[in-house]
Amino acid sequence: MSDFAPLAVMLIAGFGALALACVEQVVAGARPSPVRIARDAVLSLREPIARPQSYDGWLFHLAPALLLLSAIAALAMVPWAPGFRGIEVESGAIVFAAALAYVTPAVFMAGWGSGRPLAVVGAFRFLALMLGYAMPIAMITTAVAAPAGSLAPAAIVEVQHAVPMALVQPYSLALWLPAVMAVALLAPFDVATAPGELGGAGVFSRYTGLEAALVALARRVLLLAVAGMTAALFLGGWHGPLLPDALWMALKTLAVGAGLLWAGRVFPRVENDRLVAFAWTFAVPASIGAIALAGLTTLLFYR
Amino acid sequence: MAGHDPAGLGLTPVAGAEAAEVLLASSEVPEPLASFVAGELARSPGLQVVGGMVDLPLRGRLLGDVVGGSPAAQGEDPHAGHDMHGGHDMHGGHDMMAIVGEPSADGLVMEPIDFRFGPVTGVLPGGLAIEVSLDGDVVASARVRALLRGGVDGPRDQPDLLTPIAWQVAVAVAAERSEGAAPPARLQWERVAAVEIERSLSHLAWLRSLSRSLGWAQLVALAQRAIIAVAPHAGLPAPPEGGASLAAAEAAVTRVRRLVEGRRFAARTRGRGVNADGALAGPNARAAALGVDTREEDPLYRELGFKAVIEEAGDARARSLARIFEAQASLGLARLALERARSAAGAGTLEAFATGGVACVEGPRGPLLAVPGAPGGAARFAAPGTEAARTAAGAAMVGLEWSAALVVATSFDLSPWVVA
Amino acid sequence: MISLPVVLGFAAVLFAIGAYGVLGQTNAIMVIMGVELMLGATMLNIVGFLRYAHPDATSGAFFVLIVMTLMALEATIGFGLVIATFRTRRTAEIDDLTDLKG
Amino acid sequence: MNDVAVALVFWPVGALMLLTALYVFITSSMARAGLLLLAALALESILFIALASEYLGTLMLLMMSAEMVIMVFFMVMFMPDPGGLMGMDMTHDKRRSIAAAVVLSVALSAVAVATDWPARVLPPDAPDVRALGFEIMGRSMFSFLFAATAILFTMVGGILVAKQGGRYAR
Repeated sequence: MSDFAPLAVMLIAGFGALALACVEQVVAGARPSPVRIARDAVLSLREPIARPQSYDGWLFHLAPALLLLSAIAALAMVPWAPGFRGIEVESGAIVFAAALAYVTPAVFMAGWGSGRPLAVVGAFRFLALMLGYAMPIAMITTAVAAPAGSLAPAAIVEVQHAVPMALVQPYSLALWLPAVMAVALLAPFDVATAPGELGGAGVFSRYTGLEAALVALARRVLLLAVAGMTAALFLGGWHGPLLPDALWMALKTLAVGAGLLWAGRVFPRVENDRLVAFAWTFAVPASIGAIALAGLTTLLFYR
Repeated sequence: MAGHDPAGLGLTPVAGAEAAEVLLASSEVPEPLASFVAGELARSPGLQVVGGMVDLPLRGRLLGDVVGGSPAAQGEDPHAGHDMHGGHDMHGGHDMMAIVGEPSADGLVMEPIDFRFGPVTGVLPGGLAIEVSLDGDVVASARVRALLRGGVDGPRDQPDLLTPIAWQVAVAVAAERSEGAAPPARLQWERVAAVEIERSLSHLAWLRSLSRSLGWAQLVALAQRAIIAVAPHAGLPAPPEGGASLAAAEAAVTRVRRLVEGRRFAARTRGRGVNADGALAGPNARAAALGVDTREEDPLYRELGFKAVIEEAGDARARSLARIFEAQASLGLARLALERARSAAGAGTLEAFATGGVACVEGPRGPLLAVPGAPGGAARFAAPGTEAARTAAGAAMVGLEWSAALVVATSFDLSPWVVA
Repeated sequence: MISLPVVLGFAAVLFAIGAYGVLGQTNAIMVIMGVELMLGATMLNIVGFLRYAHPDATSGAFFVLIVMTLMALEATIGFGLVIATFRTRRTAEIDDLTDLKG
Repeated sequence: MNDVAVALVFWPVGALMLLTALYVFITSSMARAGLLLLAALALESILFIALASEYLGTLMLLMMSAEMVIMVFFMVMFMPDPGGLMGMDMTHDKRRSIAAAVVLSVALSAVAVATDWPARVLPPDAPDVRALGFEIMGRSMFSFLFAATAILFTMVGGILVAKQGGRYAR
């Protein structure tokens, strides 16, 4: 891991977020225009920062920073190429889950600090949802790490040189996707930032100026991290026949990002009580089963 | 804002009012809403309220004199003290240590969260507000209020500006009937076409706001495309080629209908907000197999082979299905009416709807009655069933989680102009 | 630079702050938070020993896991009790819950 | 990380941890108290990572975030003035508890400084995940199973205790 890895992660965060914004426009049917996105972002910086009349105002102003910090920490764990494997940490997959776990306090601080009843309702909804999906995310991470025998994402990608994990453990992917979409506030599960229903952008509706730009950047970096880790853990990362490694990883990440955004458009928002019920009654026991099956497949095929 | 594609005007619709920079209104913004807009939304610097820019281009030509200029709204002013941004009343301190109140469903006593789902939201038509008391995220009590027009079912002198054509047809028919003059047949057929097209436009605009509350981007886009296809015909009975593009509009509405009938829509709306209140009218009643469609007695419609759309379930899904089937059927009726209008000649029949001087037209939200005023005075209007719809919407929200409750409230298609 | 006594000193102060929370607060939930801090201090102790005194004592590392689960268990049962008392007495102030006092 | 880096990380993070831990009990707004506790325990897990037990630190980071936000959730539900607007002083015999805490910290740190600990220093980045894994599956398998069943019983027990009508379905 060279000394420039953190800088590289920042660059990937910036350009990746821009690329995903264009993908978002394409999925929504509009013509992608990165210049206009960048200009809007810069323009929004000139707006004054909103001051909510709420007692815990500084929680409100701390939330975007924590959200961006947890998004970038999650992105840092994604292995992009054999040459650049992100910030190499021995238990990188667990650090990815730990980083995603800090989206919950960030959303709660934003909702609570903004002082509006609907935002507080959105914050509580997200908290209930994350309680349900905290265990599946951690369990599926270990289930996927079982064949590789190591929690480092790069090792997990190495073990998928023959067959991607999505084919070996399809059930893990099926449990991973809803959990990860819920964490990254993506459409059919965007109970906390439900536009229209919770007024404006729900939990984040009171942000203007720099904080609104930070929140928008953080949400796209979160989508980038989630799509990247899904590509790395389940679609074989940089393994691919012809193209160079990094290109494969970029293509897979953008494909997963576009797929998640498309699913967001095509399905109506799922109600929170159904989501939480699905998490506790099905996702948690199934993820425990997934670990057992992963152990079995590891013994049968990988040892 | 039925009929015009905001993207076409170089504007992008925004989820909530806070993030908006331009607020487009289809007519001048009436007083109580204007004060709200000035008070609440003046915060975002560049907000301009562009009123009257998008006036439906139909008033004068088709139906004679225009009824009463811009609506002098006498709705009671929103008691500003209790609005959404007035700090979070949830934190009201209690002197006693113990929290008092009646226990909620799971036996725990919780402080209710009271707020007003404001008049300007991305979901409900502007001017309609819901005062909600949440227990956790389940609705404990809800009351729908319109800030634009105080008014009861009884006769009033101001029409509902969301469906102007239907009201003006009712006034014209009432005036003709009181003078006993029969309008030319061609005009009668054009009126039928105009009312039907406005009905499908109103239903599509309502479906767009419902799909926004469902958070379903695909249905919003399809509804928007259907509205853009239908809108050019809204104003005048277009020249002959109008018939052809009406078919394109019908195709767009069919695509929307397929989604509304699908499982994804049913998952969010089936079995929610069941209401079979006898006093309901229009699609809300027909969705519970209660109401009657006044168009069935109208000889003109009978000639076009009109059959009323009746659903049984009476829940949010049945109301949606009833409205989307009507929207599609209306386009077919409009096409037939336009063909007859071109071929018709001579005087039309007068006794089309002789109910003692009171003209009745089936508007998108139920029958609209118009009583001709004294010669020279303004006509009086009545829309039975709107008060019942308002109380039914408030009652149906109780006990549901907030997102489901909002979907149910939107499914009653209340208009801020006539709702009390 | 950093030696064992420094780590143990930090852990001691953290433990004392937790004790203050337990002794000084009247609300049951704040007491539970005090206990969480005291358990956190014990974990810091063990990690200090792991790093500076007994690096090969993996049973120590395992014991940190046990203390971490203990934190979760204690909070769970604590909140269960708080809900139960709240349901009957409508308050979580421990000063009011003195039925067993002689 | 070499010694200088550990020192550079340890002192500021440790001091910040103690400060946030203290503020947990000083602040009047309960939401702030919960999140300050989260900050204190997150900083503590950063200390773990600095002291070369990286897996424990990461695991603690993962666990603490959800747990503390639940705590805030409960406080908001069950406390009369969660926003802290009334600034109620929710403490009893404050002076004695402060005295007890000071005495306790002085005594414990005296013990920590006075005794001479065996000085065997761990190489900075020793692999502890693998050793921990074998420990759990090897020698301490029984106590790990005990911990697992304890978690299960607590989940069931917590719900039964909190259920309306208590354990005995009256």
